[in-house]
Amino acid sequence: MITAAFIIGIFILIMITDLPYLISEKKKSRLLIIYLFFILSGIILGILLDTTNPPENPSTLITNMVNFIIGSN
Amino acid sequence: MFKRLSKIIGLRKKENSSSNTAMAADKKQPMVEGIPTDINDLKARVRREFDRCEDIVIRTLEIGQDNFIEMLVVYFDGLVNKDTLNAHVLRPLLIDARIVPLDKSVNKRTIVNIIERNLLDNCEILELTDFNQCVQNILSGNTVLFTEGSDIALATCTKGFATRSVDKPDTESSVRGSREGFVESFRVNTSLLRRRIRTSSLKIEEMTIGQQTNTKVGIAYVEGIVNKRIVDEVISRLSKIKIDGVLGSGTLEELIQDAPLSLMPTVANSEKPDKVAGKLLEGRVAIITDGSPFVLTVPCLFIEAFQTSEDYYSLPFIASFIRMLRFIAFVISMYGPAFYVAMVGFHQSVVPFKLVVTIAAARQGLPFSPFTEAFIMGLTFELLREAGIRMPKPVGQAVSIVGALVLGEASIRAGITGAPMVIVTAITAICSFILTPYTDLLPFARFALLIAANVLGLIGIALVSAAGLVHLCSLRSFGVPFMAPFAPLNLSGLKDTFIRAPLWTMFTRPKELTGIHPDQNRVRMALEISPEDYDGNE
Amino acid sequence: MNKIKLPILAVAFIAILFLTGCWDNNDVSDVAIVTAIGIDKLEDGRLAMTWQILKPEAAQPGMEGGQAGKAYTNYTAAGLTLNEAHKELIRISGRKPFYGHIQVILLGEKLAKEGIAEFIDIFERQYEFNQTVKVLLTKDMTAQELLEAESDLENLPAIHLMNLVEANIFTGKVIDLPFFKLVMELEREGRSTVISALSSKSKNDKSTIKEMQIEYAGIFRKGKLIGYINTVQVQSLLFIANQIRQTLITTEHPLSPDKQISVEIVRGQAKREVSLSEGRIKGIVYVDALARIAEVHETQYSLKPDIAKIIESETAGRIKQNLVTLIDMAQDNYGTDIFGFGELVYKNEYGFWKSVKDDWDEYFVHMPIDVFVDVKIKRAGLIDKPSKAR
Amino acid sequence: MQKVRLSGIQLGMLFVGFLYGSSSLLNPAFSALQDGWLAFLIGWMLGIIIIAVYISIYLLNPSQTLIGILKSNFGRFLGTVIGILYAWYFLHLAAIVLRDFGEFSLLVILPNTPLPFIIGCFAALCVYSLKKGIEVTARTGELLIPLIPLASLIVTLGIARLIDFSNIKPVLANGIKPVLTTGFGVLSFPFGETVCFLMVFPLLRKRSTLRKTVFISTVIAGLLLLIIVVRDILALNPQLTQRAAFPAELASKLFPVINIYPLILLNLLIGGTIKVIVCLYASAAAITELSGLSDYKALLSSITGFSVTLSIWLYDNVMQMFEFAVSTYPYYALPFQIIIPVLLLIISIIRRTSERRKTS
Repeated sequence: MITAAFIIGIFILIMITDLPYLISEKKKSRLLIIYLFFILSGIILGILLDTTNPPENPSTLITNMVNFIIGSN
Repeated sequence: MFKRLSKIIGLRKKENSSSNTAMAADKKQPMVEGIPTDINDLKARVRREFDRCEDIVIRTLEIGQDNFIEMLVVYFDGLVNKDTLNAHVLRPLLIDARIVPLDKSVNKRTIVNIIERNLLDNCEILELTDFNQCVQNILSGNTVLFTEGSDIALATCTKGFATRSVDKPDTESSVRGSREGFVESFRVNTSLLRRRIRTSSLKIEEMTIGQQTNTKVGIAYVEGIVNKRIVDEVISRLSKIKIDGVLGSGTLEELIQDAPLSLMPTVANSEKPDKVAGKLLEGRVAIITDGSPFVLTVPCLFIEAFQTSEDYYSLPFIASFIRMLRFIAFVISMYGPAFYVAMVGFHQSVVPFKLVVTIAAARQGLPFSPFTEAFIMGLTFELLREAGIRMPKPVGQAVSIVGALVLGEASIRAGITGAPMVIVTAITAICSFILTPYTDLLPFARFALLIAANVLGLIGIALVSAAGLVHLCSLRSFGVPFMAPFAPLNLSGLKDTFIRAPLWTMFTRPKELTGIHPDQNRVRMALEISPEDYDGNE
Repeated sequence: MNKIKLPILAVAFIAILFLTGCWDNNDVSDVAIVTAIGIDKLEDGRLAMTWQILKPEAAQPGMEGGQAGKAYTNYTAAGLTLNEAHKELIRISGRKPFYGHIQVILLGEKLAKEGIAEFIDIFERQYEFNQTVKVLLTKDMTAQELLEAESDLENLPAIHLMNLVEANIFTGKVIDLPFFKLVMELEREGRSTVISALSSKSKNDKSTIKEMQIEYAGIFRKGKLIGYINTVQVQSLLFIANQIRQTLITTEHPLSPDKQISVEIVRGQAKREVSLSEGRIKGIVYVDALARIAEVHETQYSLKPDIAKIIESETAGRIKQNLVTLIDMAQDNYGTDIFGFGELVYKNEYGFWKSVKDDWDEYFVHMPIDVFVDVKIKRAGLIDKPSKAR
Repeated sequence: MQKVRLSGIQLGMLFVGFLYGSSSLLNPAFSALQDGWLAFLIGWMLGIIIIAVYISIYLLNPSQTLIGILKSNFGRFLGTVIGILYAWYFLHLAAIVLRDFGEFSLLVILPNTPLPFIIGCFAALCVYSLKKGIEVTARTGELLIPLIPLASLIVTLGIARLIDFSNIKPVLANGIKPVLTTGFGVLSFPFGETVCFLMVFPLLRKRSTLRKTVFISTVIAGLLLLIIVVRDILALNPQLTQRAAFPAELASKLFPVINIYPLILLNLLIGGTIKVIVCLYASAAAITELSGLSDYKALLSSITGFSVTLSIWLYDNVMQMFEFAVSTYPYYALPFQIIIPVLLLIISIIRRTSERRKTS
C-alpha cells in the first residue's frame, strides 16, 4: 500500500516537472494520450510488481517467442 | 521556459505588469526642459528642484564691468573641490571678467560664449541646454553656472569629494604582479585600465543605470579583439535593467547573469586592474561600476577561477604546478568529507588496512555517524568562517582561537568527533580558500555530495558529480559555453587550463571568446619571437 | 523550471534525511573487521569457522601495548555451510563480520583431506571479500588452534602469519598462494595444487606463532589433500613452476667435500615443455639460474673462474638432484601432476589431451621427464677468499 | 532557440561511450572461453559492416531520422508500425542497461539497497541531463568519456603481472561453432545496438564527417574492448572470466596492495549512463516523431519512469538476466539490428537508382 502510494507520488512528481512542457505543446490531446499511457502503465506496472503475484515478465515472453521461431526453423 | 512556467503560476505576469507601470511612471521619457532665461524664474526653478536639499549652495553673482549680468552658481557642498571652485570659476568670473570687454553692448545671449571661451580657466566645461541635465551635473559634483538671459548653462568640472586612494586589493593579493587595486571612483578605475592598454582601440562606453542612484557604468573592451556579439549582448542586457539603485557591481552581476538561479557565477569580478586588462586583451568585456572597486568581466568561464594574474608572471613550470595544485585543492575541498563518509561507511575495503585500523580505533565509541559528524563539522567551519570575516580583526583572532582550540582539540577529547574527521574538515577548509571565486559555493556542493555519499556511497558521489557536471556543461556565459575549452573541446585552448603553457606557445587568442571567424585578428603573439631565436646569439 | 526544482529538492532532501545511514551504510566502527579466518571440519561433518576479529582501539599504533589488552579476539562458530557459521557468528558476537581486510585464510587438515572446494564458494560469492588473501594449510592441528596462538612480534597474529608468507619470497621455500590464484589453479586442467602448511614444532606448545613453522606443503588431487612435501621439495617445485625469486642452495665444496658452500640463486627461470612423439608424451624441464656465492667455508682456494665453474656445475647437480627427487616422488608416491604438465598438454596438444583427459594422473606417473639445470654464478660478494685462521 | 547540433568529436565520444561503457564490464565474448578474442574480432568485424550499413542508410536518406527513413521507405503505415517496434526496442534496451546498472551496484557494493531506488537515481540523472538537451549531454560526455578507458587501463596495468600468454591455448578447442555463436553475440551486443544512433545522426553538424567519425569511433571502441577481452582471458584465465558475473570487477580486485573497484564503478556509471541516455533519447525522439509532436523533452520523464518500472519487471532474477543476455537477446535483436536495416538499405538503394533513372 505504501509502495503504491510512493509510486503514484513519484509519477505525480514527474508530471509536475513536466507541466511546462505539456502546456507549451500545441497538439495537447495527442501528447496527453501518449503521456498518460506511459504514466498510467508505469503506475499500474509498479503497483502490480509490488503484489505477491506479479505479471509474467517480458523476457520470458520474448524468450518463448524466440524459442518458438527458432524451434520451428 | 521560465516564462512559460511563470505564466502558469500567473506570478510573472502580475509582476511584469505592475513593475512595468511603476517603471513607466517613474521614468517618463526624460522630457527636454529648457532653461528659463529670466533670472527670477530660474532661481525659483532651481530652488524648487533642490527643495529641502540643505547641502545645496546657490550663489548669485553679478559680473561684467557694470555688474550688470546676474549669474547663478549652483553646486553641492561636499561634492565640489572648493579650491578649484574658488580659483578657477569664481575668481575668473568676479575678477577677470572686468578686464574682458563685457559690458552692456554685448548681447546677453552670447555672453555665455564669452564666459566659456575667454574667461573660465577650468579645463572641462560643458554647455547644457536641458535643465534636467543641469540637475544631473550638479548631483554628480559639477558646478553649474546659469547666466541671466541665456538658455545655455555651463557645467564646470569641480568634482572634489573624498575618495580612497589606489590601494592594494584586499581580496586578491599578488607577489609579482602590480599591487594596484581598483577603487570606488569610476574615473580612477577607467584611468587604471587606460594606463595599461594604451590604444585607442580600448573603448569605454558609458551608460547610467538606476532610477534613483543614476550610477555610471562603463563597458570596456578592446575593439578588434572582442567578439562584437558579446559587446552587443552586454549592452542590451545592461540597458534592460530597470532598478532603483545600483550600489555595487554585485547588483549588476546578479541582473545580467545567464543562469540567475545557478550556484555558479557566469560573471567574473576582479579588483586588480592588471587582471582585468589581461582579460580585456583576451577578448572579454569589462563592466566598471561607479562606487564599486570590483570590475566585472564577461564572459566568465569555469577555468577562470583557476587562473590568476600571477600565473602569467612566473615561469611556466612553476605556474603549471600551482595550477595543478589549485585543481587538486578544488577536488579535495569539494569531495573531502563526502569521500571520507563513503569510505568509512561503504567502501572500507578500499582503504588500506592500517588506515582502517586507525580510523576504526578513532571512531570507537563516538556518538554520531560519520555523516552527522561531517555535517556538524562542516557547519561549524562555515560558522567560524563567517564569524572570522565579519568580526573586527582583534575579535576575529579570538574566534579562530576558539575554533581551533575548543572545537578542534576539545571535541576530540570529549569524544564528540574523531580526529580523522577534524583532519578532513581542516584540509577541506584550507583547500576551499585556495579558490577564492568558488569559496562561497563550495559548501553547497560539499553538502550535496555529503548527503549523496551517505545514501549511496561512491555511487551517490558519482551521481551528484555527474549531475553537477551536466549542469556546468549546460551553462553559457554570454553565449560562450561555461566549460570551454573542455567541453566543447578545444585542444589549443587546453594549453591554459591544467597547465600554463609557455607564453610563446599560446600565440593565438582564446578561440571561444574571440570567435572563430577567419577575419578576426587571432594571433596575439608574433610567432617569430619564439625563444629558439635567442639561441647562439652570443 | 527553476521554480519547480525547489519543491523537488525539498522532497528529496526530506526523503534523504529519513534515509540517512540506512541500507548499506555500515560504519567502520560497527563492523567486525576480520583479519584471519580458520576453517575446520568438525567430527560431525559440520564446518567450523574461526574469525580473528580486530579490536581497533587496542591495535591503534599510538596506543601503549597492553593498555587495552590484546588487539584481537577470536570467535568460533559452526554450521553445515560457511554461511550458517557466518550468521552464527553475528548471533554470538553481535557484529557483522567484514571480510574486506582479511589477511590470511587457514584451512584445517581435516577439511583439506575431505576437499577444499566447499570453502571456496562463499568467498567467491561474497562481494567484499579480499581476493588477494593468502591461503595456508594447518598440519597436525586445527585452524582454530593455530589462530589461538599469540604473536610476540606483531600485535595481530594474522599479520604475523601473512608476513611469514610474504618474507619467504626471499627464501623460496614457501608457496605464496593468494586466494584467486588458488581458485585459478584448482580450475586448471591437468594440474594439482600445492599449498604451504603451517605446523607446530613441538606437539605440546601451541601458544605462540614462534612455535609454528612452515615446514611442509600439502599436495592436492582434485581438491583433496593427499600428502605433504617438505621445504626442499617446495623449493624444487617452485623452481619447476618458475616462481623462484630468491633462494639458497647449500652444497659441499666440490674440492673439499667436508666444507659447505652456500650459493644464493638470485633469479631462477624455468621452462617446461612437453613433446609428443609416436603417441607418447615426454616432459622436459629447463632451469636457468643466476647465482652468487653467498658463503664459503673452504679457506684454501680463492674463487677463480675455473673454480666458479666447478661450483656452478656442483650447484646445478644439487638442484637437478632435488628436482628429480621431487618428480619421482610426485610420480611414485602421490601419483599426481603437481607441475602442470597436463596443463601444457591441454594447451599445446589438445587432440592428445582429449584422449588422456580422464586419467591424466595415471598417464603422468609413467611419463618420462627430463631435467636440465644450468647455473651461472655472476658474483661472489665483497671478498675473494675467506679469511684463514692461522 | 538554436537548433541542436553536435560536433564530430562529440558524436564520436558518444559512440565510443555507448559501445565501450557497459560492455567493458560484462566482457561480451566470455562464453567462447579462451577463444573469446577471436569471437570478439569476428563480432567486431561484423559490427563494422553493420555500422557501415547504418551509415549508408542515413547517407542515402540524408537529414532524416530512423522514423523518417522507415516511413519514406516502407510507406506510411508499415513504417509507423516498424517505428513503434523500434521505439519499444530502444525503450527495452534502456531498461536492460538500467537493470544491468542496478544489478551491478547491488552485487558489488550495495547489497541491501532497494533495486528501484538505485535504478531510479540513475534514471533521474539521465533525465536531468537529457532535459538539459542532448547537446549538453554530448558536451558532458566529451569531458567524461575519456575517463573510462583510463580507468580500465589502470586496472589492466595493475593486473599485468598476472598475464599468462599460454592462457589463449588451446586455440579452437571446441571447434569454430561456439566462437561463431559468441561472435554473433558480440555483434548484437554492443555493436548492433548502435542502431539507436540512426536517431542521433541527423544532429551532426557536418554530414560529410559522419562516415569518418563513426568509423574511427568504432575502431577505437573495438580496440579498447579487445584489450579488455584479451586481458580477461590472459590475466583472469578463461574459466574464471566465464564464471564471474562481472569480470572487470574481479580484475579490479586483483590489483596489488589496494582495492580499486571504485574505478570500475566510474566506468559503469559513465558508460552506462551514456548508453541509457542515447537509448532514452532515441526512444523519446522516435515516439515524438511518430506522433508528430514538437519537443521530445515533454515525453522524456514519463518514458523514463516507465522504463524504470519496465527494468524492474524485466527479469525475475539475475539468473534470468544473464540467461536472457546470452541466449535470447541476440535473436531478439536480430530483426532490429540486422534484418530491417539491411532491408532499408536495399530499398533505399533501389529507390535512389530509380530516382536517378527518372531524372536522367
